[in-house]
This record gives sequence, structure tokens and C-alpha cells, in this order.
Amino acid sequence: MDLTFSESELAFRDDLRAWFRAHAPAPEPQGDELAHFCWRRDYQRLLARDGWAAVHWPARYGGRGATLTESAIFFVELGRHGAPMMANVLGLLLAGPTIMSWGTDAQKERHLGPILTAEEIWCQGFSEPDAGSDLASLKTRARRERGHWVVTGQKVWTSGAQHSKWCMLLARTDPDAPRHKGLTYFLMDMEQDAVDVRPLRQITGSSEFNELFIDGAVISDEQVLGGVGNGWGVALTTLMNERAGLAFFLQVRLRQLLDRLLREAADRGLLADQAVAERLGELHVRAEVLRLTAYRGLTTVQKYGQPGPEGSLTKWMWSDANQRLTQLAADLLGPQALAAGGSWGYELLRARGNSIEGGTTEVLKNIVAERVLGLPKSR
Amino acid sequence: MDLTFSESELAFRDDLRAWFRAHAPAPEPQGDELAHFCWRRDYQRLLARDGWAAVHWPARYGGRGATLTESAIFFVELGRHGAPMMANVLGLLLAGPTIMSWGTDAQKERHLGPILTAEEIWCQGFSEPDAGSDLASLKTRARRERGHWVVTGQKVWTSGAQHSKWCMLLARTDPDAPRHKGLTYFLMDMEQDAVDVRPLRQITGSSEFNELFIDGAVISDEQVLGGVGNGWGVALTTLMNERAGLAFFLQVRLRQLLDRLLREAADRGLLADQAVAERLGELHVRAEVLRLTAYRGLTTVQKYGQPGPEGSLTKWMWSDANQRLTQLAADLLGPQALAAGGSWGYELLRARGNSIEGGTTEVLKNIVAERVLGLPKSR
Amino acid sequence: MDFDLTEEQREIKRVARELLAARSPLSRVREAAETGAYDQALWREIVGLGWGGIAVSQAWGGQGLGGIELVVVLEELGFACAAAPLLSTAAAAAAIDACGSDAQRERWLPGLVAGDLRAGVGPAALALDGHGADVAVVLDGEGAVLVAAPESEPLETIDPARRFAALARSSVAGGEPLGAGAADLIRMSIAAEVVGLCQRALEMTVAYVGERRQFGVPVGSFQAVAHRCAEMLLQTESARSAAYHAAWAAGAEPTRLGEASALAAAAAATAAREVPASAIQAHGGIGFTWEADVHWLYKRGEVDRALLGGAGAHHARLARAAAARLAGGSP
Amino acid sequence: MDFDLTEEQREIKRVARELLAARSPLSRVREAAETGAYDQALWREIVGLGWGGIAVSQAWGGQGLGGIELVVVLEELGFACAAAPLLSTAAAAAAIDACGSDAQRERWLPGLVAGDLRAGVGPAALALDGHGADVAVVLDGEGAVLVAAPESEPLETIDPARRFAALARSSVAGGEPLGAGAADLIRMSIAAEVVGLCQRALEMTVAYVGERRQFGVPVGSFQAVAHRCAEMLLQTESARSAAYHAAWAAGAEPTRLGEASALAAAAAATAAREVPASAIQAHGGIGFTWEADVHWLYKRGEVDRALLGGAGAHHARLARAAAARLAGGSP
Repeated sequence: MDLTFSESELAFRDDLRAWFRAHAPAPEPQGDELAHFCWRRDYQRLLARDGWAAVHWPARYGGRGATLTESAIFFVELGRHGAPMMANVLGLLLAGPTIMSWGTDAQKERHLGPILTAEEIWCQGFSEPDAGSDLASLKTRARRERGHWVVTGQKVWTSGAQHSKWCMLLARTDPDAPRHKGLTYFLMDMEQDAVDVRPLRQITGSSEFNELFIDGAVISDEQVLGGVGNGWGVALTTLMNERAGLAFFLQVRLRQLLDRLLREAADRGLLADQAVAERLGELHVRAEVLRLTAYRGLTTVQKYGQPGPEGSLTKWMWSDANQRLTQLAADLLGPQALAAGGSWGYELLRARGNSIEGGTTEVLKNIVAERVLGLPKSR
Repeated sequence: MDLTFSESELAFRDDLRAWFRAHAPAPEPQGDELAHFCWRRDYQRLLARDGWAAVHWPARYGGRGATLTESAIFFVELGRHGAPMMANVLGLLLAGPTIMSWGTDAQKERHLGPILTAEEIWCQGFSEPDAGSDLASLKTRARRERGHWVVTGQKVWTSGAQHSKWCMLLARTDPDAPRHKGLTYFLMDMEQDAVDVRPLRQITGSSEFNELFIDGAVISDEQVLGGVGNGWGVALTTLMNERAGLAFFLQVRLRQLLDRLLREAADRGLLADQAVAERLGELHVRAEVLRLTAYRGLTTVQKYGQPGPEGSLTKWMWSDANQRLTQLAADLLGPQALAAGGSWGYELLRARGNSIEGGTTEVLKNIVAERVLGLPKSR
Repeated sequence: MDFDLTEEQREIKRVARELLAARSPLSRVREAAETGAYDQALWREIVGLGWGGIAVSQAWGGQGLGGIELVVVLEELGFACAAAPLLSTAAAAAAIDACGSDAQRERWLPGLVAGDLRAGVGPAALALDGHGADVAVVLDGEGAVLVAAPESEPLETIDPARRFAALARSSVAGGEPLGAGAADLIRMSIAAEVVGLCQRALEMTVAYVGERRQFGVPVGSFQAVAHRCAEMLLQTESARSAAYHAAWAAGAEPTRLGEASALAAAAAATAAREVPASAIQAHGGIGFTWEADVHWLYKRGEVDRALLGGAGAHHARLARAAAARLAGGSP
Repeated sequence: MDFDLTEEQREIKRVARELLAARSPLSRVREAAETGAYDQALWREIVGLGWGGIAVSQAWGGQGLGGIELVVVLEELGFACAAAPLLSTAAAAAAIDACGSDAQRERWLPGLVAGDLRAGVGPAALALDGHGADVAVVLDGEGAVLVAAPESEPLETIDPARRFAALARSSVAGGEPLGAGAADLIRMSIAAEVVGLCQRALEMTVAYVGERRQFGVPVGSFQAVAHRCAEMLLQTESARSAAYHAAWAAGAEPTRLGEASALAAAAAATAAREVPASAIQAHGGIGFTWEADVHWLYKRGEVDRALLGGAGAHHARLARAAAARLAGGSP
């Protein structure tokens, strides 16, 4: 057991830190959604210019062939330096690697560059209104018409769709095949009238997510990824793709938020109150345990090629901790933490989504019970 | 809304208080089970002598025809004066009223008096090892042989069986009838070799409960209650019978335990610690809310003849609060609360059973969801 | 012993439920939030019904009813999550009537009841309807202070369906103390609104999970969801028991109101956060959308919790009071 | 970065698991509890394997291994819930080796490692194996004190499979301070035992609910039960992450051991109560019986929680340390 970084990992981190110090991000724009997107996109371009946008990609595609630990270091440092998550995060983490796995040379050639530079933003069209956690039941249809595919259906929870040029679209090409079969994975061009993006306003008032109404969108054969009827397998690649890095980003953000709360509480002299100190400390333990458990998970994947039990727990730990943290801030800081437009008020509301997005806590517990503990499928 | 007692309720309470003051219970015997039983039995006899053992029974059977509120007052005062729960509590609360509802004159004549005076203790033979919460699936068989019923089977969680003369026994008389049919309710004499009582030792080290192995016990026709094949209906009377009074006893015991903890914490100066004060106050709120909700439930039953939503919640609230209280005592009082043979240590362990006995918290939540909220039967 | 509403109180509740259901569906709440203004038509109607003065003596233009009727109406306000300044008006009026001087009553009550004057209530840093108020009843520790025409800065909170202000310290320092009973009545009133909020969250959730299907069955048939709903009921009924108890004490046992109100505040502060949060969770992704309207309950719940001063302080106060009583030898 | 045991450490764990499974099934624990005495045959075997001195330098007769090996063995002790004075011996020896003077090492370590001397550890009021101990390492606030032949009263606790004592204040007052690192190592050792207890509670529960049927299906297929098991895993893995981290810090970053050990103690104190309590609940009525043996885990968990000093003090200490670090400007 060695919880220090290796020489090469330290060198990686030092280079990265030097880069971040030299390229301090502009302050985060408040309120204006487009300005916020541009802030993220511009920063990604800067990262990409110097080879930092996709450290886990192979060097031949513009990455650095980083190890999992280095990838984790990247996200930790990104968070720690207050830099924005890359605008094209879905392209970098999901679309790119899926195309690398399944794409033709032409597809790789066409798509990977613009993903890296944020020239072309990607979104993910999997979820549908009636198929929440149950992907095999999705209904969006792609029909063959005059040498093209013509798609009709509805997608939901499509984050970033309003900025996207491309969509990883999962659609049913053979309605007679069993549920998991008959699906095809398309790279759909969003710039056509048949694709209608409607922002889905969240309880925070902003619209990270969208609904996608697709009414006769046209897709060429060149935009089929991994072969017709093979969509389930390709989608699994997307779903299984390395999001551990993201977990490190979230964990660092949690730590930063907690540190902010600790500072503000200390400034007000609240830590003299034993009840306050205990509640803050309880959160400190959650944040530290999350960090340690995330690193344990990383080791397991690196050594054994697949996640251990701890890998299933970090998303759940994080959402729980983040919700408690923002509520504790409301309790300790009072009106300031409930002000509209203030960051604590935003975080308080935004955190309600943490236990829903990316797998509800209930679904995560099912998965832990069934796949990690081997309990009978729950009823 | 009037949360004060009426004149007649106050008069009832004052009489009762005067009686308790005049008959202060002996100190609770520690350790020795039989001594503890005798303590409870002797006190019941004293109560019975002066007409206080079964205030809710009609006067003609030795009770006082008390209202539900008066009955609640009885249990509150019983607890408040440190008096023991009556040794024959199952006879008084369950067997007696069921016999009054379904019994022949001869059965009433035979059984009610000895119940009241604790001459004959009763136990309840419903639960079986393979039919936890699922009574309709019970397997104990009663066969007709030479003009008698002959019973074979196994019962479990039979509290007080070692002291009991009689058992409210639910057994299957017609194996071919559907699940709820074909059951018969017997008054089984425990004093026969065919009935083997084996104490079931609990995690506290004591044995409140027993297993009952019945191998050819003989029951006469006079000991069938409510008719052959009608056992389900008779058992419902037992199950539905007024246990609200018991809830008040438990609630008062919780209050007393909390008051003891408050006193001990205050004596040690612990209330100056805000974290301690908050945790104790949180329990105070639970205890008070339980008390108020129990009274709300009483009003509902009195006015509308059936319990409202609050009625389903009090057992759950109580077990939760009692478990937290005993754990808080362990945290605040340290080794003293963990000593073997000490009352805090005993309460800590005993409390683990609270969320299991008399309906697990999981089953109670199911009941609330299905019967109170009308949600679909859970899967 | 009768822990139940009278027929007249039930009727008040029924009328309030129906009126608010008709005039203030959640779509109206959303509209008010989006425009940042109260629903004035609704407010005129509420004033016309005399709800603002429901617990105010008839001598001062009120309806001369008691704490229970006040709680019942505010519970329905919470159930509707209505965008109207009723909580502030009714709570301030009740507090001034119960704890003010005759001069204060005469000065403020007729105008408040008639809807001609506006009242703010709450801690100085988060005064509900405090901006531009003619009078504010300011919670300050365990007491309350009456402040005429307080100086204030408007404060937008995460609950845009209501108006808040931060009152100037100098104004509050110049206020007239009303005594602890006033603070108790105000906390009891906020707790009553919370009971209604939670009831609404529960009913919306039960309806949704009974209907919404996933994996071929209603999501309410999943035990995790069903048990969550059961816990929501437990929290809601706990807050209700405590709020009704405080309402009864306000009229029948004023010496017990202090603790009763702290109890109601503690139970409400807990439920105000947990029940609406559970409602969002049980609704899944839909619950996180603006259009689903569940979030109004969460937002109001969090702000009501802050108005109540959180749960911890009440817990500690209650524990210390109970320990002191025990040390004094009373049972 | 490698957050995993080495092959050698896995081997130690495997050997410990197998030996204890064979020699100390729960039926033996029950027997020890019922007779009120440790399993002497088991203890001789453990001494023979050198586990008491696993983290003690070879110079003093130990195995010269580190904190991780110590944690691994104590985790298995907890998994078996074994009735043997290993936790006290191994933790005291590790603490004396790391924080004692050469004179202290020479005086105590060879005898402890050889099983000729007996050690007590814990707070003075609840010293594990403190009665008749030759030496005790007493937790006192954030520090620890070495006491030779402490005066003591035996103390029977709810965990009759272990022996405890209350040490005389006068004895402890005359002890020799060992420094904070000693207390940290002892808390880390207790936390390691807790990880094993929790792992056992989880495995017993998963096995039981997968097999036990009600209403025609395994009870583990009820979501409430399945989710409870998932929560047990989360608590167990949380305690494990923190305990392993402390073990690593003990060897590699001693300056971080103080906080790492407080973190391990806090996570373990939480899990020690919740995981075994959940195990009893998931077993239903059976879990409440003496014969089912789940309760040994709960009893040891509650007492270990007390040995650790509860969770709250560690939480507060960690929060204040973090705030101080932030005020100092370090990231």
C-alpha cells in the first residue's frame, strides 16, 4: 500500500499545476447561460492547445495516454484550481472513446479532432421519457428511407443539447427484434430542422438539460457507429466508459465547498459551538472517506481491470454528502445561504438533483445489492 | 380540541393515583426471572382485588367499563408510578376480550375470573417459525380423534408460556380449505405432557419468549372458541383488540427513561455542551410527539370508531425513539451505561427487539404505505 | 380529552382548501414566482374572508376565533403554497393582539385585518414581507419586538413566490418588546404552514408514484418508494401533532405555549426539509424540473426552516427546560 | 498510488481468516462469553503465531512488520469476534514500540510479544484487559499514558466475551506519558477490529437474507432489506478506507497519523453501531436470539465505540483541525 504518488505521477501533477498557474481561469460568469458555456468552451480550447484536454486519450489523437491515476490527478487539479469542467465533457469522456473503440478510420478522422478542440460539442441521446432506467425499452425509431435513416422519437435529460453539433443517439432499427436487439447507435447531426431542442428548466431556474423532439431527422450510413443492430453493445461501451475521473472532479468540488463552509463558519466564530463543530466534522469525514474510497476504487480498476465494491459506492456517497453539506450551509449561514442568485442557494437546490442524475440512489442501492452483494433481484 | 381531561377523567385519575400512592410497588427484582414474574403477578392480584386490573372490562366481569381515555390514563399512571405491567397482560388485553366476544356463557364463567386475578396466566400461540408475518400460512394441525382434538405443531415467540395455564392457539382443522379458512381458535390447556415449552434466550440473556413444541396435545370441544373453522375471524378479534393502552405504557416508560437520562446528564454538567443538549432535545421532541400522536389516535378511535393514520405510526415512533435513547445513553454515560447487569446496558440490548417484536418496522411501513396511503402493494 | 377539530373548524379548513385549490393552483404560484409579485386578486379575496384577523378579537375587527382556527387556515395556505402575504399578516396580528398593549392593538390591528396595513414577521435578517411593511414583529432570540415602519433592504430568496427583507438593525433596536408569547405565536404560525406544505408534498407524491410506471409497475410498488412515503407521513403527522398542540396551548394553557411552540418549531423545522426533499426524490427526474412544481414546496420548506431558526436551537432549549423542570422536582 | 494490500499482506489476512474460522467459530465465542473466560488454547496459538508483536521491531522479539499488517490481523480478529486478548496486546505493544523509550521497550515488549505479560488498553474507566494487567496504555484525551501494574476493579460489560476493568485514577495519574502517537495507534487498532466486525455482520446478513424465505420469496429480495444491506456495505467500506489509510500513515506519514486516526475512529464509531444493529434487524426475530450469534457483533461494536470515545469528539476535533489549517493558508 502506497498512498503517495509515484515519481512520474508527481511529475505529471507538477507540470499540470504549473500550467494551471500560468493559465488561471477567468472568474465564473454568473446567471448568463451562454456566457457560462463560452467560458467553459474557451478554457477547453486552451487546455486542448497545450495537450491537456483529454489526457486519457492516446497521444496520436491529441491526448497523453495518461494512466487512470494521472487522469484522476487531472480532474483533481482541474477542480482545485477553480477551472471549469470542459464544455465538451461528453465528447471527451464518452463519444471520443466510443468512436475510438467502434469507429471506422473515417469516423475517427472526422470526429476526434473537433471533439478535442470543442469545435463540435456532443450530447447523449439515450434516455427517453418512458424509459428512465430501463434503456432496453426505448422507443425512438430509425427507418430506412431512400438510402438514409430517418429518425422519429423523443429523448430527454439531454445535457448540453442546445450547444451540440452531434448527438450519440440510440434508436430502434428493428422493432421486431427482442428488446436489447434491434438497436443501432447513430452519430446524429443536430443541425437540422427535424431536431427540436427544448430546454428543460430545472428547479434552480437554469436549464442544463433538454428535451429532444426528433421528427424525421436524416442520418447517413456513414453515421452508424459499430454496425446496424449492434447499438446495445456500442452503448455499453459509452456507459462503461471511464467516468472515474469525473468522480474525482466532483469529490474535489465537494471538498472546496466544505472548505468554504468551514472558513465562513470559522469567521463567524461558530466552531466554538460543539454541535456545529460536530456537524462540520461529520461532513469532513464523509468528504475524506469519499476521497479515500475513490482512490481505492482506482487501484482496484488499475490492478484487476474491473471495479471492486468501493467503485459502486462513490457516486452515492458523493450525492449524499453534497446534499447534507448544502443543507448544513443553510443552517449555519442563514439568510445568506438562501439568497437568490447566491452560490449557496444555487448549490442547495442543485444538490437535490445529485441523488437523481446519473442513476438515482435507489437504483444504485439495487445495483450494490444485486451485483456487489449477490442478493436476489429485488422486488 | 380540548387536551385537558374531563371532570370524570380527572376523578378517575385521582382515584387511581391515590390507590397507587397507597400501594407503592416493591422494587423491581433484578436478574431472577421467577422472582420478576411473581412481582408482576402479586401486583396484579393487588390491582384485581381493588378493581383496577382490567379497567376496560365491563363491571360485571370485574372491570370498570372504562373509556379508552380512562384506559390510557390507567396505563400512563401504571408506568408513572413504577408499577409492573400485569403478569397476565395477554389474558387481560387479548384473551379476556376475545372470550367476551366469542365465548359461550360457560367459557366466560370458566375463564374470566382467573384471568383477572392472575390465577391462570395466558399466552398466545399464533406465530410459527415459517410463518412470521404471514399468519394465513400456519401449519399447526388439529385432528379429530375419539371425540377430541389432537394438536401437533410448533409455535414460536410465545411470551410468558413458561408461566401459562392456557394458550390462545390457532391451528388448522381443515387442511383442504383455502389458507384463511380451515383454521380454528382453541383454548389449549398448557398443563399436559404433549406441550413442551422451551425458553428462547434473547440477546439480553433473559428469556421473555419461548418456543412451543406440541406433539399430540388434547383439546376438548368445550375449548373451541367461536366455532370450528372460524379461527381466522376469532383471531382477528384478538389481533384488533385494544392495545392502545399498552402504547401509553410504553410511551410513559420511554419518558421515564429519557427523564433519567436528562437527570444523569445534567448531574454531570453535560447539558452545557450544545451537541449533547441538541441530541437530548431531539429525543425529547420524539417523546412528546409520540405522546401527542397517541392521544390524537385515541380521539380518532373514540369519535370515529377506527384508527386514523396516526394510529399506525405510534409503535414505529416508539421503537425508533427507544433505540435512539438507549444508544444516546451509551454515548453520554460511557462505561456505566455498558455495564453488565446495569439497567442501561439491559435497555440498550432489549431495545434492539423493539423494531422487530409486534410487527417489524419494515412491515409497519408496508402497512402504512398500503392501508393508510393506499399505495399499490409493495413488491 | 378531545384531540380533534370541531365541526366549525373542519368547515373553515374545507372552505380554505377549496378556495385555495380553485384560486391558487400551483400554476398560479409559479406565475407569481416568475413575476416576482404576489397574487393580488387572491389576496383581496383572502382579506375579504377575514383570514388575516382570524385570531384577532372582534373588538379590533377580527373574527375573534383562536389559535386553532389560525393554525387551520395557515395549514391550508401551506398546502396551497399560495403566493399571498397571509402568514405574515395573520401571525403578526395574532401576536399583537395577544401580547401588545391596547395602544398597539388600536394602532395596528384594524388596518392589518382590513388589508390596509402590511406586516412583516421573522428574524431581522430574514423578515417575511418585511420590505415596505407598516409594522414588523421581529423574532429576536426567544422574544419578539414590534417595529413600526422598519427600514429595510429587499431580499430575494430561493423561494421567489414570497417577498423578504433584511431589516436595519437600527430600526429593530428601536422597537417595542412584545414578550415571548408573541414569538411563540409566530413560530406556531410558521409551523402550521409547514404542516400544510408537507401534507401537499405527501399527497402529490402518493398520487405520482401510484400512477408513474417503470419496469412495468407503478413506482409506488417499489418498497423503497413506499417506505419513503410512509416516512413522509410520519414526519407530517409529527409536525401536525406538535402544531395542533401548540394551537391548543395558545388558547387554553398560555403558560405552556413557550415549550409547545418550541416543540412545534422543532418538529416543523425537521419536516420542512425532509418531506419536500423526499417528494422531489420520489418524483425522480421529473421532480427536478421547474414545471413539476414540487420544488416550490422544498423552497418554501427550507426558508420556513430558516424563519423558525432551524431545529437545533429548539432542541437544546427543550432539553434544558426539561432538565431544569426535573431538577425542580416536578414530574 | 496503490491503495491495496501486498501479496504478503493478503496472505497474512488469509491465514488469519482461516485459522480463526477453524479455531474460533461463533460457537466458541458464545462459550467464552458464557464461561466468562478467554479461549486459552486459541490465545496460545495466536501468541505462537506472533500476532501480538506483528508491528513490533524484531529487536524486541516482534515480527518487524507495520501498521498495515497490524490492521489486517486485527480486522480478522474482529471478523471472528474472537475471545482472546489480542487487540489489547497488539495495540499496546505497537504503541510502546512506536512511542516509548528504549527502557520502556525493553521492559515490556519481549514479554508482551511472548505472551508472558498482559496489557490493558483504553480509557481508564473502560480498560480492555486492564484487570491484573502488567502494563496498561491508557487513553487520556488526545494523549496516552503508560501505567505499570495499574490498580483496577474488574468491570463486566454487555460484551461478556471480553474482559474489562476500571483503572484507579491514582494509578493513571502516576503513569508515564507516551505522546499522542500512542493514542492514535490504539484507536487505529480498535478501528481495524470494527472493520472486521462489520464485514462479518454484512456477510452473515447477506447469507441469511438470501436463504430465509417469507411470503414465498427470499427476504433479501425485498427492497427494504436489500437496501439495508447496501447501506451496511457502504458503512463497512467507509470504515475500511479510513482504517487502511491510518495504517498507511502510521508507517509512511507519521505526521498525518493524528488526523488519519481520528478519521478512522470517527468512521469506525459510526459503523460499529449501525452495521451490527442492521444485521440484527435484517435477521428479524431470529437475530434477537442468543443462539443466532449476531448479537456478539453488536455488543462488541457498542463497546468498541465507547473505547474509541464515540464519534462526536472526533468529528469536532477534525472540523477544528481542518478550519485551523485553512486559516493557516494551506490548501
